[in-house]
Amino acid sequence: MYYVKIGNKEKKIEILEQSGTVFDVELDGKLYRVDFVKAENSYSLIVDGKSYEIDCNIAGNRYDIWIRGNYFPISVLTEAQKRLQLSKKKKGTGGPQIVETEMPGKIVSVKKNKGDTVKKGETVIVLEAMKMQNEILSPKDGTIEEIYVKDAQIVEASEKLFKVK
Amino acid sequence: MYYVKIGNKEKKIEILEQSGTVFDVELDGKLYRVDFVKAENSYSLIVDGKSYEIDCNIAGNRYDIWIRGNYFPISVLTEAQKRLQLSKKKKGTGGPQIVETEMPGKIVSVKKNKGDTVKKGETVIVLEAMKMQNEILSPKDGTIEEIYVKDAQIVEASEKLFKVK
Amino acid sequence: MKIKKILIANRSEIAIRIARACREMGIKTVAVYSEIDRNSLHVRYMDEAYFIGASPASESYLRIDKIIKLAKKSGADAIHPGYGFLAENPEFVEECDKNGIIFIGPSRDSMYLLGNKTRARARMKAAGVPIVAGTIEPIKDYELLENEAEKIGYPIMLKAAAGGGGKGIRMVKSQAELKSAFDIATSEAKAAFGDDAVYIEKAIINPRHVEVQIARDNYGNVLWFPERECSIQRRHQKVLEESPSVAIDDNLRKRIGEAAAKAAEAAGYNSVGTVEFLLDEERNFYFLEVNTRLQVEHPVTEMVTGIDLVKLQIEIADNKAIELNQDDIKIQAHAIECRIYAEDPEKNFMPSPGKVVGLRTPGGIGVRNDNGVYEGAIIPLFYDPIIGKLITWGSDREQAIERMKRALSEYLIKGIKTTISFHQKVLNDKDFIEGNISTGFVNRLLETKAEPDRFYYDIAAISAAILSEFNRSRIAIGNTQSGISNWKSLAMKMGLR
Amino acid sequence: MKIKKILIANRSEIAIRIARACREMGIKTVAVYSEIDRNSLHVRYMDEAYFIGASPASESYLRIDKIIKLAKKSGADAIHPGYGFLAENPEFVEECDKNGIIFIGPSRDSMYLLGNKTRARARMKAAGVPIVAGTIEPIKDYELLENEAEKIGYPIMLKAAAGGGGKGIRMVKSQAELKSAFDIATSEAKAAFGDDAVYIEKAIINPRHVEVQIARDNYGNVLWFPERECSIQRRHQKVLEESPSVAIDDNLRKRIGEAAAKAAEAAGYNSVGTVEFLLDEERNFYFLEVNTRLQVEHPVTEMVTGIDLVKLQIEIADNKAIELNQDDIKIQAHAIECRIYAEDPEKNFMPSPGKVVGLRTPGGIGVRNDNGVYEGAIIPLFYDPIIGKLITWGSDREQAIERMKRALSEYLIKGIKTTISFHQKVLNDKDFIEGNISTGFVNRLLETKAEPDRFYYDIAAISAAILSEFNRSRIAIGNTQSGISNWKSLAMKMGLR
Repeated sequence: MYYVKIGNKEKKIEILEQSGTVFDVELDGKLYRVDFVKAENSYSLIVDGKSYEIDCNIAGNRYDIWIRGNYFPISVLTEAQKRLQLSKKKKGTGGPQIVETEMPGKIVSVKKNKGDTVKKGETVIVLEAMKMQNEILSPKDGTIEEIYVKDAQIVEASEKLFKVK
Repeated sequence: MYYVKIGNKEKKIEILEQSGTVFDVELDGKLYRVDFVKAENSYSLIVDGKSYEIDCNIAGNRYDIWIRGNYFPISVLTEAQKRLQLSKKKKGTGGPQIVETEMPGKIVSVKKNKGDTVKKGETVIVLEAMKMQNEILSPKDGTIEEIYVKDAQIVEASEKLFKVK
Repeated sequence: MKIKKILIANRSEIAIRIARACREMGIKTVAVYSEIDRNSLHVRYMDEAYFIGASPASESYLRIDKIIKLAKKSGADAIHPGYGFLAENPEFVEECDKNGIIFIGPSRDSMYLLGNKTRARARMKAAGVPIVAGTIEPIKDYELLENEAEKIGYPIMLKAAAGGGGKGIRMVKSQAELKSAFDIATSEAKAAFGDDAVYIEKAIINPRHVEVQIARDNYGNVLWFPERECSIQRRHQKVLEESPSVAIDDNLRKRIGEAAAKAAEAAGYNSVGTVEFLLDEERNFYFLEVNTRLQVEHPVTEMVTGIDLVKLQIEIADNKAIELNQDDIKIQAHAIECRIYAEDPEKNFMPSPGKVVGLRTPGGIGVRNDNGVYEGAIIPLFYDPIIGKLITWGSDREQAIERMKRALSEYLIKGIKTTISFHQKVLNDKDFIEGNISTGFVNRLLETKAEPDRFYYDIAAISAAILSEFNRSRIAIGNTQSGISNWKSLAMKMGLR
Repeated sequence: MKIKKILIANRSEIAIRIARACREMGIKTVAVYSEIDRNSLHVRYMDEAYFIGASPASESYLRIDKIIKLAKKSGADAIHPGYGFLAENPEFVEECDKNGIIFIGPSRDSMYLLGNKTRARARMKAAGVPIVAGTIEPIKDYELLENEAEKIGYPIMLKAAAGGGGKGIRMVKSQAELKSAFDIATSEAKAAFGDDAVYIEKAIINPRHVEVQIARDNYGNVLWFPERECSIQRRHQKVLEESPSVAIDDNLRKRIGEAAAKAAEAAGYNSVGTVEFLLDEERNFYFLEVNTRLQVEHPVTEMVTGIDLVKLQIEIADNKAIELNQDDIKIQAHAIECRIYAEDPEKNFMPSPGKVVGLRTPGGIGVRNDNGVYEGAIIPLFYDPIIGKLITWGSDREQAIERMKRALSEYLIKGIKTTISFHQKVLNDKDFIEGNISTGFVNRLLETKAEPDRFYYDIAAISAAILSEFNRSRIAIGNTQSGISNWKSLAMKMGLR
């Protein structure tokens, strides 16, 4: 069983059977027979005579899927991962949170210091890439516990920026 | 030292030094400083300010190189391989020779049987691919020692077809 | 529009070409595929896809029964045959008619008439369209043939009455060659077309192959388009086409165009199609045959007129009247098409099936790509070796040529051999550049062994040596993450730092 | 031709665009590249390539001294600046002049005049070209500004006198907003252009941004081209352009075209360039500024006129007289351009640098690709996020739109995010299809949250689950050659059997 999320909607998908390139899949109580094959950069699906070519970028649990120029950012969790996520959620967001870069870039300015109090939505760091400046905000009210970067530093995607508690 | 053959011409190439992406290469007594970098499907060379993009298919000692839509089939031998080739040549072509397919296809007809005598250039097998028939000829006068395929068989590239002695 | 869904009974680039027109017109598409074609581009491109049989065409793309059945199952209103396979098979048209499915092409009767060369010659002669001197009736008897040949005078062309696509054609230079040519031609014709009748035409010396695209609807409205020059042929198969022809001026263009329109009328033709002519050295033109389908070279006409011929073809099949007038068809400069075949020009154009492991298509101003493959596609050995068409447009012929050379220089297809390098040779040939071409051009070109380009020669050799060094050291140090891969990770790093 | 070798002082798609024209013209090309760009397409494409400095533009593509030095070293006769970087820097033109290198663009004086917005406005007013009501002289004093704003009436546009490319522009709706807007605008202008002077124009409500491509040679011959509609903008940056504009008829086309030609004359302009206008709701047009360079959207004009603007630009720089007459410039139907940016439209168009791990470009009839990347290319974070332009041509606007939707549906860029899906939204929008657009269109579109397409929704979800299953079982069985790879070898097998 997989928990698949597009936008705010979550769906449960079960892969019932596989035989060669053909998968029997259950989604929202509906059965699909999917012929699923791959080439270098993309996949071909035939579902009940309908044909789809999809492209996918995979990073962790994140599946970015394109179909005919339309884009679907999807996250997929297994049952175990889903349980873990639920138990985390129960604990709430009271714990410290580490904010990472979503894209590579150059740190233009670090607006806060270790120990500063911040409000949710307040700018902590300004990051520049491709001649555009992007403000990295605090995800919650709290105190800056750690700043991992400094002015003019070049960062890659998914690098830690700061921790807020 | 490499022995590089394009068409009927053979050249000796020595790679004198490598530093990062830069190679010092000697060809026909002339020195070249080559900045050589790779991306997915192709290579970029900068030689003394001149820029070339090349594409290469490698199969064994065979390097098929394309430069701006021009095609250069090249074979490369190391010194050891060259010596081996020379000693083979000295022995002459008296020994048995195995003829292989150059392309995949379907055997349309086998014209000779084991034990038949053949002349150089005589058709031994007819192979069909992409609606075109191709005659596979005997490379020399001799006797068919072995036929490895039969009518209507589908063969892949570099499969043995027959041996002639 | 009555047609809302079309089954495309074809594969590769022509199936994609048709599906593109459908997607732009809001028409749904249905693909059929053989076993080997499950992962081919046409299956991926269309809205629906159905398995049709084993890989050999006789078990899949030529199976009229299966195709009709799938058209009905999928609810397709019409079938487009593309070219090749069932495109010129009157029986297929008949089956479509019987099953209430629109066949996107001419009526069965018109196709039947034009499918037989002698029948077509007789009809054209009656209609006043000039034909090559020769016999009108099909011949099966050698004595009769010899008499006719004597009357016409050697050299003659001996052709299969039921032929097409350049098959079953041979030139006979004297009576001494006639008997053996007759024997071979009749047996070939029997094998290929199930009909051993032949006919003869006077051979034209250094002819140009020139053809006229026409369109005629169910209401008798007819259009002719500026001619295509198709003299660059190998084994009677076109390899490079252009429009217009350097040999034809406005006056002749109008005359040959109107003759083509007349031919279409005489045959009761009701689709897009092509009337082929030979042009002799004195600029006389002679009817050769009608191709009752879309042709590989149709894009050059689209490029110089701006008209989408596939769209027009579908509209005519949908019983629409042609809205354009003859005056709307104007030549806008010049276009050239190069057919990209999976063949090895270094080895007598041996087929080169396999996997496309890398693909980079040309781009920029005036360049059109009509591909049937993608990176990762398999080129099977079962079908025609054409994998794409490259078309350029220029404000004059010189610009179209320079642009084609530029586009070919950008084209990168890895994993299989293609005719790209051969096209470069054609485009750099002095006779071609000056327009001195006839159907014998390619043979002449192939005889002139060109020196490998010195400019790139050393670079190719050095590259091979360096790549060899990499392969060798990888083996030596037993590490698949050697030099080249390190550069890759370095490059990645560079990209992000 | 005096120009035999050109140094192209730029990168990415515009460098390739120019190099393509050169290759077709038989002109040799010289690339310059920064550290990060060693493996970029422009280096691979050109005949020569020289390292120019570290990755930041200020250390490479903006270094006039290094570029001039390399031009001399390589023996280049001319430099083409592309757009961006040094394209509108009069100092660069001066250095070229001093060193006897032809600058492919207008004269230094003409560029200097037009580079300053207030200077340009004054000149145009004197020449009788309509300008937007507002101040002519640059303003540095707040009191003066307030008085002028009062006279003109709110809302007003506050702009940097030295500005360009949409920078340093803000709308002020009432006097209450003026002071803070003034403070920000002057400090921004100072930082961006080294000049804190501003000026004001009366804000036009729901304006269209319409521009006219012009060409003028050293002999005073001038041509104007059919207008481009560029109202589809985000943050004052164009994202999608078309030609012609639905808002302009033949009469207005001629009037606005002639006004643009007059503007070129008034500025002593001697290259290809673009005169930008605003069009109000009553179809009055007002001079905005002149872009003294090639523009990103130049291909739509090439598609509807058949004229190669880069070739024309090089010929004018080579001191050739324009051979075309105004009557030769005719609109052939309709063209649209979509700019492909490496940005994530799902995340407020955040830049998306990285590596292009897969690339499949659209093809077929009426489609032009102007790419600056290839499979394996790195999109660095140092430069503009534009990675390509996709242009379609259609016999009318509807066909151009349908073709663009079709082409975008074929486009596959893997490894980075792009604006392709955003363009699909624009092209499917009712207002866009009906031509009801103004410069506020994109903001309006972004506010309407579209539902994800139900048709593909389930398929995307199922695909993700199946791919997840593969990844999971690969880990579980500790085998990198799991399912998918087996299929691959199966497919290989199928291809050859």
